[in-house]
Amino acid sequence: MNRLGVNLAGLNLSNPTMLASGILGYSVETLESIVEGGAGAVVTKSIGLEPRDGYANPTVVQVSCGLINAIGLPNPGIEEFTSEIRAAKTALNVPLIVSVYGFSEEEYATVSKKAADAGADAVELNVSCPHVKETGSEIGQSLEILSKVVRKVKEVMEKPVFVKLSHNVTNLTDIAEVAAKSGADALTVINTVKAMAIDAETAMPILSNKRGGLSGPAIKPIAIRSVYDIYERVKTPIIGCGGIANWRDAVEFLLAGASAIQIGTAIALRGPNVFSAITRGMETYLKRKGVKSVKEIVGLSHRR
Amino acid sequence: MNRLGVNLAGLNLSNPTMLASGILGYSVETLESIVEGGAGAVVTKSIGLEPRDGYANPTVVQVSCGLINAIGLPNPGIEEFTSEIRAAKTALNVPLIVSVYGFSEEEYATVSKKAADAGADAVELNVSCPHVKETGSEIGQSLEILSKVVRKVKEVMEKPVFVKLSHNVTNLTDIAEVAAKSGADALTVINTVKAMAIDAETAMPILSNKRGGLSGPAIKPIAIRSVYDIYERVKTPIIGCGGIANWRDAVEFLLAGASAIQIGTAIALRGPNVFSAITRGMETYLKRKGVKSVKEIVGLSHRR
Amino acid sequence: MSDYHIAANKLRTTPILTVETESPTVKTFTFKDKECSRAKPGQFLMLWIPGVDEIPLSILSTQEDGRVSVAVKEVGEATQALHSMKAAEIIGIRGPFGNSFTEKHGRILMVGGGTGIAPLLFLAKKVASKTRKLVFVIGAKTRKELLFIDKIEALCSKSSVIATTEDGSYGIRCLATMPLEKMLDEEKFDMVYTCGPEHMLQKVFDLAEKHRIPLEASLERLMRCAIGLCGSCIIGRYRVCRDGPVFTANQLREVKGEFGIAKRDFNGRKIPLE
Amino acid sequence: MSDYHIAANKLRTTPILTVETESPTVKTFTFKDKECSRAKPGQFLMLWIPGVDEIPLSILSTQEDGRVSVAVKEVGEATQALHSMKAAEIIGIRGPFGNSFTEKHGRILMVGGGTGIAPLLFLAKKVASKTRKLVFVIGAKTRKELLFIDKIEALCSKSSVIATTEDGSYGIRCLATMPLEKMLDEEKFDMVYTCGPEHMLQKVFDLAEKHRIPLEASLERLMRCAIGLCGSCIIGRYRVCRDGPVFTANQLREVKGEFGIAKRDFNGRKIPLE
Ligand SMILES: Cc1cc2nc3c(=O)[nH]c(=O)nc-3n(C[C@H](O)[C@H](O)[C@H](O)COP(=O)(O)OP(=O)(O)OC[C@H]3O[C@@H](n4cnc5c(N)ncnc54)[C@H](O)[C@@H]3O)c2cc1C
Ligand SMILES: Cc1cc2nc3c(=O)[nH]c(=O)nc-3n(C[C@H](O)[C@H](O)[C@H](O)COP(=O)(O)OP(=O)(O)OC[C@H]3O[C@@H](n4cnc5c(N)ncnc54)[C@H](O)[C@@H]3O)c2cc1C
Ligand SMILES: Cc1cc2nc3c(=O)[nH]c(=O)nc-3n(C[C@H](O)[C@H](O)[C@H](O)COP(=O)(O)O)c2cc1C
Ligand SMILES: Cc1cc2nc3c(=O)[nH]c(=O)nc-3n(C[C@H](O)[C@H](O)[C@H](O)COP(=O)(O)O)c2cc1C
Ligand code: FES
Ligand code: FES
Repeated sequence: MNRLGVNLAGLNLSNPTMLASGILGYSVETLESIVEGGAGAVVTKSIGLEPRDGYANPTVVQVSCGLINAIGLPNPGIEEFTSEIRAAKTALNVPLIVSVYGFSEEEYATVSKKAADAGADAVELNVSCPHVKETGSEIGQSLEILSKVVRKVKEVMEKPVFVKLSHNVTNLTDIAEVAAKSGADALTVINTVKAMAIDAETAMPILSNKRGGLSGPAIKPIAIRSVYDIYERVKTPIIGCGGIANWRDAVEFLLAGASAIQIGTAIALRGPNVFSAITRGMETYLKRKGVKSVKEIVGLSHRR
Repeated sequence: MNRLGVNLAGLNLSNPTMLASGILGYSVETLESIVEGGAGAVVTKSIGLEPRDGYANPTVVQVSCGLINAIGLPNPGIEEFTSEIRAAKTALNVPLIVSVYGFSEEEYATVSKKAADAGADAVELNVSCPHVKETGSEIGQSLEILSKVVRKVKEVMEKPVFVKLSHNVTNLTDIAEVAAKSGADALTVINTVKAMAIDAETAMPILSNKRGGLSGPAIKPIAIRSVYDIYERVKTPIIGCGGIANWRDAVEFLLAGASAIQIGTAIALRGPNVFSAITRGMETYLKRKGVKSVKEIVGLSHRR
Repeated sequence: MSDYHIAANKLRTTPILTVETESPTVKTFTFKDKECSRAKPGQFLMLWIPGVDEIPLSILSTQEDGRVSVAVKEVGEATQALHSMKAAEIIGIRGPFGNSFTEKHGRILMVGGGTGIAPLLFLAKKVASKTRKLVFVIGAKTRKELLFIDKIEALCSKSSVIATTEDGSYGIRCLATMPLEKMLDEEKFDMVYTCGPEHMLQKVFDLAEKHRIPLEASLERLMRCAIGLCGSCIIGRYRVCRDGPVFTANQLREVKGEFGIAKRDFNGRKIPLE
Repeated sequence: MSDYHIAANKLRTTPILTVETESPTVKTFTFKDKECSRAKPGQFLMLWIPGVDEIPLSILSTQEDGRVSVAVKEVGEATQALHSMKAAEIIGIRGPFGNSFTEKHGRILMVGGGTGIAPLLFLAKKVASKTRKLVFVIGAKTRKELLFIDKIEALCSKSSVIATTEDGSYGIRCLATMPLEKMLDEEKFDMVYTCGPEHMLQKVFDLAEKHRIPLEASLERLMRCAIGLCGSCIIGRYRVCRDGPVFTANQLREVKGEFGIAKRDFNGRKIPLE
């Protein structure tokens, strides 16, 4: 019996840990090393319609308890990436989720369909990119645009569609509800948090893009709250993400309402084996508590 | 010549460090100890129309690089507090700002007026409380309600009105602009960030209120980004707040666009003398850089 | 790494190891906690009763293996909930917090009332073998509530332990402060340590002042953050959680408008001590 | 305190102390940085040229007083901007990053090309006095670009330094790999260390394979995070910034489809090495 197995929107994961998007997710070989490290599923780097070079360096800067990145979604574009998806599908024995971004509903739909056709088991929509570049506001911030994007993608493909939400909104739970009603099969919560670093000596923003997104332990309490709030509002499975570094963090996200969790920044120090370390810790915890399946603890902190 | 003096919306501060609201801000004596510690101005605990007991313990929980609190705005109510304001006005030789919260425009106006009449040099509107308790959404999240509140307060008093903004919104810069247009004399940026902590062993939220606000170093990059963004949008002076623990942090906020800064959580470890330590560090920095007045570095990181 | 070490006071959860009944209203709870096992006499911890409350408790004793004990009197909802808990049930701990008693080795007088005896017993254990003299005055309402009398008698020579009860069911029938008046007229002391109800502390303080004996008293106030931020626990300019809970006679003189007279309510208002 | 020590690699800013011209295209920059002054040969740092770029550079030397030097060749925008900087101007540093060369003490052969000589010189300084034999082959396009030749000659006996230039303006007129073929037929070595253009590395690798000599080669790839997260620097399953930049012959065999053949472009696409 596998205490840790979960069924996530139809995908079977041998354990609830997943690689977060943007972390080593370019190539089959690195995805393989993550799977060997123990991940129950992997999400690729976000892929768009056209190739993108991303921003100039510095693209990553370390701060207390986390890091800020503004890599700028570098990716080879979906045409080039389909061969990587095909190869990954053959090489990996865990679900492969392709992260997709776009600047319009059509782009999301086109890229998602190509990813699915190439073998992706699901897509994760990264809706944190500006829909009108001039205003800089994001697709995931507008209930209407988000709804259109999700519906459009659902129209063109049968496989599960995950939607990755950003915390940088007034009404996170409304947004989660709209995503769910529009057909999202799971919600990934949360992406990085808007942040920035300035150097005192040079009086300059450090990142070439000036603004970036905060990840790592600093955002864990923010992510937990987001998962907790959304769990009270929607029935759609939640994938917790943000600052998870050890089994205890992972368990806290499950108790808050996540059915699975994603890990990004923690790989910087603990390497790909962070997945098996966390999985082992979770298993010991479940045994100690006499719990037969990890599913039983999902949302447990909401009981009264 | 005082390199560190600033004029903040008409108030003269001998240095740009201020006590953040909610930290030891109940009594004349503790405010005095903060002033002795070197603060250039002090903000009281948020005061409402009626006394409030706040939430049951646990009300504060430590996390990596910060803490989460849900104290629940305990305060003796403005009637009782006016005597404290009067006494503080006599005892303190720095500007005294009274933080005010309310559940309607009228409440904000009434409390603000009473505070000003009792001697407060300015009020700071804490607009992070629910305006309709059932929905739990906040005054500071709605452009219309925020505008009404600020206008109403400005109508009934002549002294400067600061508005303290929360980061938990989609359109922070829009909100800042509305506050400014409605007459805010300064913007305090930011309040705590929505967060939560769950204990894995008991599977329970730790805070009695379950949800709380994150403060401390974890939120510094978020606060810097907020100040930076708002500085590009409005001309109103900004008071930076969030995770400041040393002079370098303080300088970073000034470079981002803050005219003054507030300190809260850092007092937990460094005590009231954190103010003079930071002030000394800033002075050395300014000397080293050959800068005559701290005002010259406000917003300096925006130059191209 | 970080400018803050507050994370060192992160809440951790741990099972109760043993529960002992000390009196009809007091139980001693023992659990493992590395941080608190390094606490000094006078320091306190915050104990989380999951789903109920988090309350400040003085540390009663520590062991090298990491065990820590607190003595808890049942007075209201939280302490009642705690009293109903058994070994293996889980509690949360933050701390140790606050300052501690200075450890003097001359002629020492300790005056404890109620659960205020806990930190004094911890202190007595540390200093007993080194002091020139150690007199321990303890008081309670009634015999059954005289805490740790056997342990104290084992530490001090029996003649140096003076027990008082308000109903006369054990020792002298009087308040704990009564025997002090005569004692201080007759004997010389280098230091008075006291902990218990604030009215008692104030009485002891007055006597020590009169006889010009240095004093340290441990105070109680409403605690929320316990790390010196929220202002719930203030007395005068002091934060009881950080600058206290142990205060010297000098400090108490500074706050004489509040000491023994007033405390802060949940809403921060000054109210009379009950 | 925290699970992450990544903050140990926080960017810090520091003034340039000295700038020395090594060749028409290479300058050495020296600055103070405690962390990097503890680096091992083969490790690199990320150098921020404020407002311009952040680039990976091998550590050339370290001093006990915290001074660190890097040798930088002007090849594009960032290196040009850096070359125009003077002492007292401020740069940012993150690191040290990556693994390092193993320090063997037998019969050692080092083969360096261009600025790839920098980490080898650092290594040679560490091991020179302990090795049984140390032969250093260095190559450049022309005499003026032969870096650190005097320092290397001072470290090794002069006869053990073999310089090559493509135009024959100094030493032998050939590629650095040319003299190796004969040398490896005649002499025995326990280890080959190499750093430089990847085509050169591949040649050296092939020769070492043929003669069954263990090898370590330091690779270059596009770097962004430098902490093993972003995937910009991958070769096969390895992250050059974390698992490298130094790779053993065994590892290079695993990635022979890419080593000397392909790298990742800014957008993550595999493209031919120029
Ligand atoms: C530094 C310090 C050390 C203490 N050490 C001990 C000890 O060793 N043993 C012991 O039995 N008691 C001790 N107390 C007192 C103990 O904290 C209270 O008895 C307990 O909080 C009462 O909680 P309750 O819910 O049972 O009572 P209620 O009267 O229902 O209290 C409700 C709430 O009021 C607050 N409260 C009530 N009384 C006090 C008090 N005296 N001090 C602080 N907060 C209070 C608490 O926040 C509590 O949650 C100490 C208090 C302080 C400040
Ligand atoms: C581990 C490592 C160690 C290095 N050590 C040294 C050294 O000691 N001395 C030295 O002179 N050079 C070294 N390099 C190469 C150096 O980083 C590049 O020459 C430099 O980044 C070129 O920047 P540019 O803007 O001047 O050139 P451009 O060609 O304009 O480069 C534009 C961008 O491309 C990237 N880039 C270009 N070439 C390289 C490259 N070879 N490696 C990585 N990124 C590159 C950079 O991100 C740069 O910002 C090292 C590279 C790596 C990976
Ligand atoms: C270097 C880096 C690159 C990232 N790239 C992406 C991306 O391409 N798409 C995306 O949806 N999220 C991206 N993220 C966000 C992560 O997937 C994750 O949501 C976030 O980092 C929080 O998790 P963590 O604290 O475990 O890292 C990136 C994060 C980092 C640190
Ligand atoms: C214990 C505590 C109580 C607080 N109470 C208030 C309050 O009453 N009103 C308010 O506007 N902000 C309150 N805050 C928020 C602080 O004023 C400040 O905005 C926030 O903590 C970020 O700054 P810091 O990281 O320096 O603490 C409180 C913060 C803490 C930690
Ligand atoms: S309990 Fe918060 S300051 Fe003492
Ligand atoms: S540079 Fe990011 S993984 Fe190596």
